[in-house]
Amino acid sequence: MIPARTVVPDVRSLVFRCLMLLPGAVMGLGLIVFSLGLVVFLAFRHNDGSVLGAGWTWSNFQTILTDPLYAQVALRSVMIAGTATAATVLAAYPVAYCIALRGGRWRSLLLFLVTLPFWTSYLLRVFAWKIVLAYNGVFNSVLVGSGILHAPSLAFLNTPAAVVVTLAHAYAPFAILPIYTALEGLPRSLLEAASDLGARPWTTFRRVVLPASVPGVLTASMVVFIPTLGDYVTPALVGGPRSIMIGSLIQMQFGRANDWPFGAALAVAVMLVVAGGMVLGRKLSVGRQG
Amino acid sequence: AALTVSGAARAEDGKLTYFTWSGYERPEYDEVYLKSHPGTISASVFGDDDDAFTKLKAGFRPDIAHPCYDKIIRWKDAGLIEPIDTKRLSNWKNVFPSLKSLPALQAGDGKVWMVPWDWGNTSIIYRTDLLPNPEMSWNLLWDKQYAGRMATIDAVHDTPVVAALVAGVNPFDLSPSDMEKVAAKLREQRPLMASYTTDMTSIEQSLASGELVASMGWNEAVVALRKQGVPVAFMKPKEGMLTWACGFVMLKGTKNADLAYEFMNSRLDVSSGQHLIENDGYGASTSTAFAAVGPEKLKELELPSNPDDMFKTTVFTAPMKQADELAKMFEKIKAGG
Amino acid sequence: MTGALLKLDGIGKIFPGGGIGLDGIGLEVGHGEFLSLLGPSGCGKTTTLRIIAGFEAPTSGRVLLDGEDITARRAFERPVNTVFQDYALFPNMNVQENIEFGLSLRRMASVERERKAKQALELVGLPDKAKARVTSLSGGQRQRVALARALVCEPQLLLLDEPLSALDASLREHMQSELKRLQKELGTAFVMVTHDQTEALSISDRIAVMNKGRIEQVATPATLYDRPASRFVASFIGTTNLISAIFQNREDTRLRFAVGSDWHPVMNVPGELSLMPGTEVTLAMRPEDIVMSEKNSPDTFMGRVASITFHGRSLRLQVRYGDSELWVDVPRDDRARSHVVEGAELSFRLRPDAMCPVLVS
Amino acid sequence: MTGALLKLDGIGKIFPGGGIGLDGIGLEVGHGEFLSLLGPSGCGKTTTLRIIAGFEAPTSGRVLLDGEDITARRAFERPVNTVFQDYALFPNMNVQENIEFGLSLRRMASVERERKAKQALELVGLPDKAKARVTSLSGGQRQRVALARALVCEPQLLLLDEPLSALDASLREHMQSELKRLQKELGTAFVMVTHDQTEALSISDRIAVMNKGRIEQVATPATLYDRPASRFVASFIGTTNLISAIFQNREDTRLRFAVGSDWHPVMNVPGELSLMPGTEVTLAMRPEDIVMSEKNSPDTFMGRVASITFHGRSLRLQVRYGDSELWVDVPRDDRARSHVVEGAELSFRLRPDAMCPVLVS
Amino acid sequence: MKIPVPPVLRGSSSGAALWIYVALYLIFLYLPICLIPLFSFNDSVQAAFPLKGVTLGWYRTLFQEEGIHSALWTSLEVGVFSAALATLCGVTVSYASVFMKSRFANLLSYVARLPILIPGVIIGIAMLIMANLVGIGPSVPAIIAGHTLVGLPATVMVMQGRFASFPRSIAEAAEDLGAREWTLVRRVLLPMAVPAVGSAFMLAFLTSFDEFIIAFFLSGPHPTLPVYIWGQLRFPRSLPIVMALGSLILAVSVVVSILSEALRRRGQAT
Ligand SMILES: Nc1ncnc2c1ncn2[C@@H]1O[C@H](COP(=O)(O)OP(=O)(O)OP(=O)(O)O)[C@@H](O)[C@H]1O
Ligand SMILES: Nc1ncnc2c1ncn2[C@@H]1O[C@H](COP(=O)(O)OP(=O)(O)OP(=O)(O)O)[C@@H](O)[C@H]1O
Ligand SMILES: [Mg+2]
Ligand SMILES: [Mg+2]
Repeated sequence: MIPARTVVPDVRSLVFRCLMLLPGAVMGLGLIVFSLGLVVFLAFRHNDGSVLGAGWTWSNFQTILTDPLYAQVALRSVMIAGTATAATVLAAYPVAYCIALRGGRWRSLLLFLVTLPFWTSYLLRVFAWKIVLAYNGVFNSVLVGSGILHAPSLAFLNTPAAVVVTLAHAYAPFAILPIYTALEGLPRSLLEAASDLGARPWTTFRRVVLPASVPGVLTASMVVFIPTLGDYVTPALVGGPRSIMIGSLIQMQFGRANDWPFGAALAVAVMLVVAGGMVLGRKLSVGRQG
Repeated sequence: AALTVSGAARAEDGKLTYFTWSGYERPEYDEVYLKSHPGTISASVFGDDDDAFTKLKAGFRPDIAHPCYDKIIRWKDAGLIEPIDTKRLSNWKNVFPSLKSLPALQAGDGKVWMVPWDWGNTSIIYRTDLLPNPEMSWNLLWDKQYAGRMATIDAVHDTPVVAALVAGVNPFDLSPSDMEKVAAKLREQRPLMASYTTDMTSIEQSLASGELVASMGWNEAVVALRKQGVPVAFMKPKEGMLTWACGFVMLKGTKNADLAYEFMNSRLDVSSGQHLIENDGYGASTSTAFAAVGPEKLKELELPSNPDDMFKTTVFTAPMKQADELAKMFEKIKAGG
Repeated sequence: MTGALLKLDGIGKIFPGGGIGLDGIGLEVGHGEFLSLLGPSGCGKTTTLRIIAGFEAPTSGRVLLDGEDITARRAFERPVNTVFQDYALFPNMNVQENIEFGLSLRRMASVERERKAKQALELVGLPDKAKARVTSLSGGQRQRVALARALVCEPQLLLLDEPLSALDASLREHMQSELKRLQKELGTAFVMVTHDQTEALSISDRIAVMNKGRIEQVATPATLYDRPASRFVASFIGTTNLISAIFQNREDTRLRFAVGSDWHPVMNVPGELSLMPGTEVTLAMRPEDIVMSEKNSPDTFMGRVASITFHGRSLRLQVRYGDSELWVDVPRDDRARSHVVEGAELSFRLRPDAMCPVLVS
Repeated sequence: MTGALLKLDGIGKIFPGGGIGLDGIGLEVGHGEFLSLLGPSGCGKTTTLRIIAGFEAPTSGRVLLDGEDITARRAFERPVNTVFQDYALFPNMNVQENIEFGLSLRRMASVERERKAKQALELVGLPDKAKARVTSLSGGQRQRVALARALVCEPQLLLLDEPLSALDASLREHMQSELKRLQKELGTAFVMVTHDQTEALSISDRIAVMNKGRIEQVATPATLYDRPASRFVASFIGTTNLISAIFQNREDTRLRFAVGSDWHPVMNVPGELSLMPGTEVTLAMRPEDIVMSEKNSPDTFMGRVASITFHGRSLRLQVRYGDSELWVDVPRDDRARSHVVEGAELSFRLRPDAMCPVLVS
Repeated sequence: MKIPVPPVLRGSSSGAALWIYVALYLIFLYLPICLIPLFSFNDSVQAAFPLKGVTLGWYRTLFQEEGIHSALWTSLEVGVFSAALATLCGVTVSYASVFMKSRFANLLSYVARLPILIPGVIIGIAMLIMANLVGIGPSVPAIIAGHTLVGLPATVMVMQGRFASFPRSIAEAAEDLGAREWTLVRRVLLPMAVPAVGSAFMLAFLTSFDEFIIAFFLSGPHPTLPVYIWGQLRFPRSLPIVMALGSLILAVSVVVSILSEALRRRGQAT
């Protein structure tokens, strides 16, 4: 047997490969790993008010695990972010479905329409929601005007519900696009096959369309859930005291509480939980695929 | 051991870098300075002096910054600032004596840690129509009757200080048991608040709409609301209004010290102070500025004609010994702990 | 055919863009019949099938099943099932779940369902694949699962859209005989779309040849092969030489024609044909009906072998005669095989008993 | 063949996962030769082609082009071009830009490039499509553009991976003769992968039959058809009846065998063969070599017609003889045609001059 | 003969319900957005009903506010450059992980998706420390670097999906015809991926355009628009001005989108 000679890339190819890897390596290994390294490093330091803290310790994590407040806030954050994610994804699903399967020639127009609101500044959109939900806002005016309420209600603004609605609005395109992508790739013939075998439209949806869109729904949930969990601007502006989330807590450790190591430990804890959830989710969905 | 990250990125010599509250970077405040050094101020802004501290701690090194009095000890302890020689400020003599003598400012040897420039009062703004004859007390913010229709300021030197006053303990030096009392007060207050916020835009809007009947706020907001015809009053609580003051600090190792002195002196000039009062509705730190504005205008702005007298009746938000613990505790309570 | 199972009555389909998909199709399919739709790409085969299945509404015309007008029924209300070209198996279900899908919608007990699914899997020869994921199956296996899934619903009519086009030659041949066997065993009527004429010829009871949204001819394979109704059908079914000729005279049951100046073929003509001498006609001669001849006579012609291709059992010659080119198939055992080389001038004639279609047009 | 254009020398390929793709392939392709790689799915045809093109490195062995070892050369350095199964036309370029792509990389002047592209488009019969978008072309047209794009680079060797598999029957036949014509005209060597044996037989100078990563036989189509080297080749090329028999004796150039108890076929055997009487062998009989016979003699057998399928020019019978089933092709003009009905008991024999391969194993 | 067909197979009741839902959803999306232009013309500092009267005053003030111009300009500058860099990194990282099949490239493609997990304040602090170490300090280039980082996950996900969907044969065909890697990327892969590159760029740009906390830490004398607006929240009278700005951005983006769509259509037609 003649031993093989592998195809050896020449110098030009090697240079090319290095050039292609360079930007990613600079960003990835330089900045991302530095940021990540910093947060992990800080998480295990004592706070003495200095930038890098002093001495090594587990105590930050001990506090997080032992003080019930953090579990409580984490639970609340997961509830709010989870509700917001569920609301966003559920509300967006029929829209993505409609664009993907019924859109026809209106498809690109509809896609454009759902991304357009994104062009205004986020803070402006939050303010717009305050106007809608406020005491004398659009919502209350309509309800009072139509006689449903006698006096304007305070129950809209400064509640977790307001956070959920605002987030569901802000993240709409992030939910619609992945679901749209998943459904758009669904072969038409699967729908027809189901109908052909006697499935009514709702059965077809439940047993064929929905399972096919699971990957899209998972992606959508992830890109909505992770950023909302860490959000602190929206709760601060529309949420009231009952909506303070883990993101605000992390933020404040780096700000007025001046305890960077503790903030870093909180961040690491959240990252671990989210990453664990993601791995679990992937395992489950891969398991389903066989 | 305070490890500071080197401020390698210092602006080039001859150009003063100034780190201030958003809005105070406008050239109108620096007419005198700019006359002799046109176009040589490079300003960065912040919306909260705690965020500013974080940014400095991470290594940002301007020449001058603009924190408030209650943060001075923290900034000093972090080794960020250096004493300012008041002898080099020709306008220092015009600064109100009560401000000059604020205890935490003193760096000894005629030097100060901060040159006061702006100040203001914090109290309860309330709707006179919806809340006709309230008891003149901070206790209003604990009145269950108005649950959900009040707001307070999301800052350690405001709400927790008031809580301490209401609890009857010294806000600026809290023993562990005092701390517990403050915490209890704050816990009691949390369910009553529609929001904790620093966003005056929202507070004004909510007061105007009647969603809020009362809120902690600044004197300037009252003026703005009245201008729009909203019936509001600025309470004079029996425990005393809060007074805050902010000013300039020189960051350690500045290479533009001469310019910095010139800049601060320019800010203590009449024109600068007058613009601050007339444009922003806050107090200036110099008597000359107050004299230039005139009593009618001052009254309209809810400002006293002689601040030195007023300072005796208000609570100055000074540095708190337990600032860090208080901040942590406040954050936890806001989050429901 | 009055008792037809399926009757298409003047079905027309104009697509939203204005494209004409079908142009007034009439078709009947008998009980237990195997009918193929054959035609070039884009002729409307799939559209016809989709209208029968109910995925597409016709712009005009009616669909009758067992005499009942089902034009207005939705797909899931029709006792018709489809085997899709791309199989359209549900990727989120395993083989058995796929097969049981249709039954589960009929609220059949799960024991009964399982029994039926098992039976169906045995029928298509995959009894051990019940729990397999459909993505792990090969093309041929998927096709059989698709078939089982449709058959288990016991449709009155099974529609198949190019069910074999994705398979390679040997698997394809195998599946053809499987399909035919199944259809006979079950007695279900099959309507199959294909664009492969060999497949259609070998598998169907009748074939409908379509072209440009119309049906050109519906007939048994043999009739279609021997008596194409039009030039299009003649050229589409099998390889055919279409030759212009002039009718000369009749000799008993045989007709004599003139092609070019020196070739006067004589042939049996299937069916009745009354022609005036001198009429111009087109003769459709199959390559296997032209044979080498040794003697030179009026019914032979001299042609030059332009190319030879090996087709296994026979050699296909491209023979130049005058300006035209003819395909001639020579069996490999032909004694004259050794003469056949490129460039040779040889003498050919129509096989004496060849029956060639004559198209007057 | 010492002056071979391409020489594969002990090429093996083990995939990273441990799967064996190729198992020591040796193959030579001459200048201007048309060689087909034929074999069932997964046998390693595509892998062989990819190794020749340079997309895949072999695990062992060498690739020689014109005597030079090119095993270590990158794809873009090899004077070899490929026509991909899915055409792989660049969707962002029009037809002409696609064709000019390879030339533009050779820094050819744009006038010259345009001239060559035009010429190539004429060669493949698409002179008017130069400016068309590739997405607007039909399958057959795309295939021709892919061909033009590869040919315009004037490769020494052109590789084609199932270039016709996506086309329908009539277009496919047309493209086969086009390919053959082009290859002759240009004198370029072609290596084509296919799994369609009819295609391979009709188009190739030589065929390499592959199975499970090995080459089973390389030979001309006729040799392959008449003298398959193995059972696998025999069954893969054309439809073949593989029948166990016992050699009895030799009569001049003809051999006599015994099949079952009562059939003693006599046949011409191609090539030399020395057998001991009583040896057990496998006979490969083509369906067209079994014919109906009228008299009953030792070299005939009685079989029952189990099924009949219409194949156009002939009928294919499935004939049951003893326990086994034989395929028999009956020409439609056979005088006995009327006897052929399902269930009939008929007498068959091997055609007297049939040459059947005999496999000893 | 034409036999009329009953109109059953088209529009079902569930279909109509779906479209009604989509219409309602669009109202949900646009209701708050429409308020922005509405209140930008309202003659009152209070963004509340009832409207007080129509004015162009806020727009006039907007044109005079130096700070907001410079903030908008900084935001655009940062957005464009960081989106361009993020797209460049996204393209190269995805190319490497899809076509180069090296472990390192795969690792990079995972690392590049991590920033979605890291809280902004940490990225801000880390980047500020980094900027000081490098010597550029808080400045526009520093914000660009920070925003490139947060834009990266989206661009990598989009580009990787696109590249992975190309048939393997396309790259091989180019190589077969004599193209080296660079030619392959420049003349085949990138032109084929233009829509994906566009949407990756867009996502990165929008992320940067809305980002606040990292921009705060990294801004020197030139704040970005969100930093500016955040600072201005203390001044109620700047809200209508910001709304005027938002309305202008909205109007410009509608016009730009319509133009680019029209261009795309024309490109397709020829
Ligand atoms: N949804 C549609 N909109 C517009 N035209 C269509 C549509 N579906 C099919 N057509 C057109 O109708 C004609 C018939 O299409 P059909 O799919 O029935 O062809 P086919 O015979 O199945 O062809 P193939 O063998 O290629 O599958 C074609 O010209 C096609 O372009
Ligand atoms: N990249 C790969 N990794 C692992 N195994 C592979 C890879 N490519 C091919 N194989 C395996 O190598 C064998 C030969 O594959 P190849 O693609 O050459 O088959 P083929 O003869 O072209 O088949 P087909 O007719 O289906 O195209 C197959 O068993 C296949 O599964
Ligand atoms: Mg079709
Ligand atoms: Mg292959």
